[in-house]
Amino acid sequence: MNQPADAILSLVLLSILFSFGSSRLPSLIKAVAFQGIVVSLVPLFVGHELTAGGVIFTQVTLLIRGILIPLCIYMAIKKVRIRREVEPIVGYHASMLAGLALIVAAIAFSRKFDLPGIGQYALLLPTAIALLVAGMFLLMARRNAIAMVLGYITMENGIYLVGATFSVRAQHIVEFGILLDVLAGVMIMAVILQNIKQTLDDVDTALLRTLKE
Amino acid sequence: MVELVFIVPLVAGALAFFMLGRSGRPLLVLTGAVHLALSVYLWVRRPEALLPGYFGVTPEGLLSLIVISLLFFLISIYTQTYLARSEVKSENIFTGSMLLFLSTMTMVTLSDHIMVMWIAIEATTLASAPLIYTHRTGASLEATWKYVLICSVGIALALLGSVLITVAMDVGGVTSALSFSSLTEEAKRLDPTWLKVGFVFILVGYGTKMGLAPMHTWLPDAHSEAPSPASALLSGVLLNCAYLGIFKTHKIMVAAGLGGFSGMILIVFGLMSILAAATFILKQTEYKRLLAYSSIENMGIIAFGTGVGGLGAYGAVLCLIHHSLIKSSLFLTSGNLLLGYGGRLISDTGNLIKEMPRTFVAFFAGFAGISGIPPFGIFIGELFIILGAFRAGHYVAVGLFLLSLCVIFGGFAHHAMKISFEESPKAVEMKESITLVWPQYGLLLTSLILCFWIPDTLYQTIIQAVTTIGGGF
Amino acid sequence: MIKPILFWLLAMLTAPFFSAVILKVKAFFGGKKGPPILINYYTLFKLFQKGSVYSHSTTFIFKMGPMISLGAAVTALLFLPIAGQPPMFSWHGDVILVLYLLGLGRFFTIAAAMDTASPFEGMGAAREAYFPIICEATLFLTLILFFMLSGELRLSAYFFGGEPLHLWRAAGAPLFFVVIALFIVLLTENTRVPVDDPATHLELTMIHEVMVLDHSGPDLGMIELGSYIKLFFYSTIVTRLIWPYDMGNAFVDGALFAAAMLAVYGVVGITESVMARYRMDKVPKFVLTSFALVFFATIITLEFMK
Amino acid sequence: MELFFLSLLLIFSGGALALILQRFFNPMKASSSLFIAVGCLLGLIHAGTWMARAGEAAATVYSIEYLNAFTLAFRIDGLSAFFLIAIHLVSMLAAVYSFHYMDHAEKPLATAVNYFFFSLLVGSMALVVAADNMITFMLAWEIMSLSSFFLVIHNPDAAENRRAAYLYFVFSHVGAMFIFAAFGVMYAYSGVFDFGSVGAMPDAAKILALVFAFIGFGSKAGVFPFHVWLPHAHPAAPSHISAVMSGVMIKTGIYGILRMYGLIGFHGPVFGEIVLAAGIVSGILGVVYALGQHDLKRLLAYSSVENIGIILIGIGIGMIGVAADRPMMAMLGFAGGLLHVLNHAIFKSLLFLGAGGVLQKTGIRTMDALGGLLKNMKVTGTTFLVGSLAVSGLPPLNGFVGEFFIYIGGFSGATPGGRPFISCMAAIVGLAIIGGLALACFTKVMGVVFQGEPRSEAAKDVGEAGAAMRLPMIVLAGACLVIGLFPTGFVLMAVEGVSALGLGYDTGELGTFIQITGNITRGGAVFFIVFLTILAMRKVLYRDKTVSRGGTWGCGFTRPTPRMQYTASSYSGSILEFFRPVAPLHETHPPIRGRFPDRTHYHSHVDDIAEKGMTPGVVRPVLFLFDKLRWIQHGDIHLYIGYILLAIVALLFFV
Repeated sequence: MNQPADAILSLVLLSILFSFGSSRLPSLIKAVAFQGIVVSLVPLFVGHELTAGGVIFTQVTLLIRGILIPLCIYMAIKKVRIRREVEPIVGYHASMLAGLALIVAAIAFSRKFDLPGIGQYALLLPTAIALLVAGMFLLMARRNAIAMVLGYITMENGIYLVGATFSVRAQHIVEFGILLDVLAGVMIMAVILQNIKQTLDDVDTALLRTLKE
Repeated sequence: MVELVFIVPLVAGALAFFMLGRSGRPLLVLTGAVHLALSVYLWVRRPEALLPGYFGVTPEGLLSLIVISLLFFLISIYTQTYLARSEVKSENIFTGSMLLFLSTMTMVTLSDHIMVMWIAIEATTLASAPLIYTHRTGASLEATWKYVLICSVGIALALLGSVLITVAMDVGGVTSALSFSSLTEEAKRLDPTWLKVGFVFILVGYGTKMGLAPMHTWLPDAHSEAPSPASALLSGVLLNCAYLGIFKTHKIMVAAGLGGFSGMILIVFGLMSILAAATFILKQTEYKRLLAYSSIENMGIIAFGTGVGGLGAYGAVLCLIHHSLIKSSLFLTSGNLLLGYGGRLISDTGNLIKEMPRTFVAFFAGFAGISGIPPFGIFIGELFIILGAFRAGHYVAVGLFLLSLCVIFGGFAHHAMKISFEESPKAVEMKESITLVWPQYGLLLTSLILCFWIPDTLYQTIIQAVTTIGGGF
Repeated sequence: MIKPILFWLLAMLTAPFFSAVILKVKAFFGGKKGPPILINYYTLFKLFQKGSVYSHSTTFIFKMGPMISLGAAVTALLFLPIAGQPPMFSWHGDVILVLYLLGLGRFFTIAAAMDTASPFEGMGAAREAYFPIICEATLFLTLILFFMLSGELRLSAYFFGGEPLHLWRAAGAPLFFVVIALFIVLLTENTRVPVDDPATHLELTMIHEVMVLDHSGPDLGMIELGSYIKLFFYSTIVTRLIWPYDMGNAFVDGALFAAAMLAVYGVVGITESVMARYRMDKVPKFVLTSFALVFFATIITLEFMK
Repeated sequence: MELFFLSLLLIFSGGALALILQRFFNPMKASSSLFIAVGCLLGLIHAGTWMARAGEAAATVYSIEYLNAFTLAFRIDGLSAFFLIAIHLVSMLAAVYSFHYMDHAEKPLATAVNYFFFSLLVGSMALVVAADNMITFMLAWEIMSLSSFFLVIHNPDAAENRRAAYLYFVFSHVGAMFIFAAFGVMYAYSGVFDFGSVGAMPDAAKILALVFAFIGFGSKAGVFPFHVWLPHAHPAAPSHISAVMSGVMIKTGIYGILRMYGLIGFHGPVFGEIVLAAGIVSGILGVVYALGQHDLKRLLAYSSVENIGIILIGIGIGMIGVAADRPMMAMLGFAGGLLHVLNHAIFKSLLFLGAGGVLQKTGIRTMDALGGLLKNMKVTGTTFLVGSLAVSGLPPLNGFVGEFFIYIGGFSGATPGGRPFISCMAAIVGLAIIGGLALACFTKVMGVVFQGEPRSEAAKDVGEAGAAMRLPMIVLAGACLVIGLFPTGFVLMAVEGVSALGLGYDTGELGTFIQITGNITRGGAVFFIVFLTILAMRKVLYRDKTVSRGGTWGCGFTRPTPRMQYTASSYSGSILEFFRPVAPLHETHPPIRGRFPDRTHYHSHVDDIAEKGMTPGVVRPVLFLFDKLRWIQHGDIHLYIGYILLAIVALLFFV
């Protein structure tokens, strides 16, 4: 815990618990935004020496992950004005417990490997794994379509955190492409959310089960 | 120069979004033609890319590219009449997305960089999402939702996989570019464990997109909800693009001497997909879903063949090409059925041979072809895969393979007979104009010709592609 | 070459006489005087005198029926060593040919019956088509047994001269079963009691007699003659088995053979007089016993020869 | 070989011509059937000449490059040539026949398509027996199946035709899968496609391959219990097609079995016994079911199952002979089987063509509605009679010759001691029973369809079939008689075919064969002499006698009507009673009750146990199994994503 990076990463872990526990979408979005900001800042502390391009790119990432993406979703909710809360598949308290278990597991699991470059950052890998799985969890445990999208973003953040520390860093252009893809994806999802709201007048995915055998 | 092939449709697509009314239609055909010309040029000259390391001309890429190009051209012709006959809201979005879709898929076939490949494949998802939502119905909305979310999640995993491959690089101390070509050269030095993990993630990720069971769940919904030309593209070439990702990674695995591992995984997933397809083909009620599941089956067959390697891999590539040709023709035909009978249930159809004789020819030929009956190419592909599998000694696997093929044929033939010969619930008054049948005929004829005569250059390309994954004979 | 022909002609000439014996025996058991011993010759003569009436329904098959059945019987006789004398023809596999020739005869008898469009004749035809199936099985099984014993596939190898004795020596007791079985086959193939009653007057219960209802004049005569010869054929086989000896002198052999034949015909007559006709659905069981017997015999002999 | 390909060219062009000329009905038929017939004639000449100089010339080989790396290889040896003769002979006559038979001028397109696929079928059959590597074989094989499918579905308006076509399609595809498997096993050890160079395989693999091949080819040949499609498909097709399908197409299955046996060269007794057992079962059940049919063409189809059984008995005896190392027995069995292939091709196509004539003139397939046709259809009836005699295996016709050889072969195996005895005994008794049943079956057909009085208006005063239809029947009937009386040449051809199996037996025993055939000829001659004498005698007896005509003697019943005649069902009733366990007979007839009973009726049909067993035995379990799996596509996206996670986790265990 002697690294500044680890300090903020621990906050990220907290934010996971928070996002599991919060029943209200706006707070969920805030949590995700926070994660976005953190994961895009991490590279500043970690590993590779910073080039000018690196700095610029970090700012761009910050802009997109931390502000634009959450904003899209926020706009979406604003437009559709969720009236009633959608009951999750896994309740909030259960989710919190699951979150705790998850974090413990992630830390335990990540002790197994020692990866070149990030050896000294105790929380980097655990956080990444935790974010990844947390996203998956949200995707499976929330019937609210918006929550699911947020889960997807969480996942993306996790993957970014893993990627942030390896050779991928070398080529910002590629990174940027990935970022754009994610952004576009989220935008399209936002559009779909609006359409869902308009056609079904609800964001409960339980209503989206007509196509089956 | 290479990049031009996907830049052209990109620009055209962007343009199309602003072309109101039906003015976009000619642009489709025009771009298709130009694209075809460019791809042929690429095929002949095999030029260097402007951004080597990011893009590059590979044999497997060329194969997919030429198929995409040909299909898109014919489909764009069909689309003219289809759009005229069926009411499509905001046509400009449709045409625009079609073109963007084409551009992104082309990018997939030309990308040599792991991440660029990922970007392109994710982009295909985004570009095709509006196509599925064309009809603006609740069902199509649901399909789009599932398509985008499931595929994005899957592909996110593929991204993780790609990242893990870079981990394998760092652990192995490889400091080459992230391009498939250089990785294949360096493969031996990559860290095997991380490489395996990476492959697993990539397989599951791109497998989701390719429609391998159990990640196939989005496929029948999307393919049945999209308008037929779009379904034809989705089923005909999008799946190939996803397969390309797996193929290239498998290439690295083989080069790293882990071919056995990846091959076995491919065989298992292939069998699972075939079985899943059999499950849902047997009692299918909608013909477009039927075709979608048959796509899953064929993807399973291709994965199986790739996993088997040797003669099987060659057969797999043949199956890949012919499946694109035949399946897209079948989807276009399903468009005719929809226009003619007005319902998507198999029970709405019937007596096609009398109601729409020309469509019947296309339909039944397509059915025979997709079931692996000559004179269509899938036959030869399956033959090679089966023989190859026996040669490789996977007796149990190939036994399951054959049995499930029998089951699938039983189910598919049952529906095909119903559609073609049983009494029709209502009389059909639809003019089978040339453009509604000849694209299919063109595709089928291509498959028929390729079953008996493969141009030498094509053959050489296939062999080049196949040998890299330990194929050949 | 002369002797075979002589015996062949003799056989055909005496065949009606022998079957008259059956009538005599039956009459004796019935306490009647019975018809003259030459009755069958009179019948044949009478029939050959007459003209014919043909049904409107009939075709040329109707006329071919009698000829082919007679021809088949006569040809069959050509291959059979009568009274242990060499037959006119004999080669590897002639047994099969003979059996199938008789089958040909049966085919045309049935076809001729079906030709008349008469429900009764159809009924008879159906039965005529049914029962012999089992007989053929029995016969071929017997053939396998004989082949095992003699290693040859020709009638003369079984019934010429002292050959039957060799069969007995090789097989021994099991051959009794075969004799009984062959006797049953004889009764069935020639539609005698208990399979069919030639003397009955109710068409519904007939087999052979009903099939020839519509034949008249010479046609009927040929059919009669054919049936006499067929009966002679089967009885010869049985006779040779119960009288397997060979004296070496043609006349002596002939005489003894005739005596044995009389015995066999007599037994047929006795059976007819002491037994009643089986119900039609009982007949197959009766015939099947013959098959069972031969099968039994074959298996036992197989054990012997091991 | 050039001649061979020329004939193919003509045949295919005949088909193409039909499509081109479809506007003009008669010219289309004329030109198409002419081309196909001439093509077949050339093929016949080619195969015949090959046979003629078979002694000195080795097998003819020819190969084309295919898909850059492979070859389409063709090879004509004795076996191929033998089958080619049958194929081309029957197809030629069928083509001639079709000219008058296909008389639906209102449906020119359907007719043209029919001609097209007919030519495709003929050509592909020829290619199948000429193919010399796996690719070529399967290519030709599948095209054969496809084209015959379209011929079966010629008239899709009738529901039973559609069902027939579906059954046939599925069976042939599944069969093909088994053949794939058989080839796969071979390829696993050889690594090459050529039939010529099958590598050394362990016995287990050999048996595996042979069993797969037997199932695959058996389902085409109509071996019980894979025959289910056959009695449906053959009646559905036009009669000349039924003739080709029943006469020769199913024989390609036999060819496949023989070819595989020759290639794999497994000489243990097991496979021979399997084949023999299958043969006996198919033979007996086939003819029993045939007896139970009311539909003429269905009956003929079942009789094909029976004859396939006989052929298999012959082949089985041959294989057992090989296993027991008794060259004579082996040669006799194989030769008999092969000869029966040719014979059955001839008389079965003859019978189907006859049935086609009846169908065309009366429009009836139900036998119990026919009757007395012989009076008006002299040629058809007489040739049909010849065919019936032949199919019953009676001398002096060709049916007898093949069975005779099989008998002799069986007997030569029936010497005491040794494993073959039991098999041979079963074979001989089985053959005897089959013979008797066949006789019963075809006396029934003759009697009910062609003799007696017409049972319905439609059957009254019909006309004779057209000339183009009569000619083939006459030729075929002639062929039956010729082979029946002078079989020597044909037997030698069969022996030539057997020698292609590469059993290593020198055809030194030819003497025996010639002797046997000579005996058959002599026997026929003797019978004919006797018959002619009797004929003369009859003439004498009937000189200046009064011959009058009257009604049939009704046994005292004064007003007999055609409806009183014995029907097909009543004729076969008692025999079927005997076979009830294997052929369940269902009868429905409301009993007559009351003083003034109302009309009653009688209906009966025989169940094919294989067909009955198919649904509960195969179809339902499969459906059940896969129904259980359907829930995975339940529409809930959460679980869909769960699947992805599951897949990842599962795979990570294997890393």
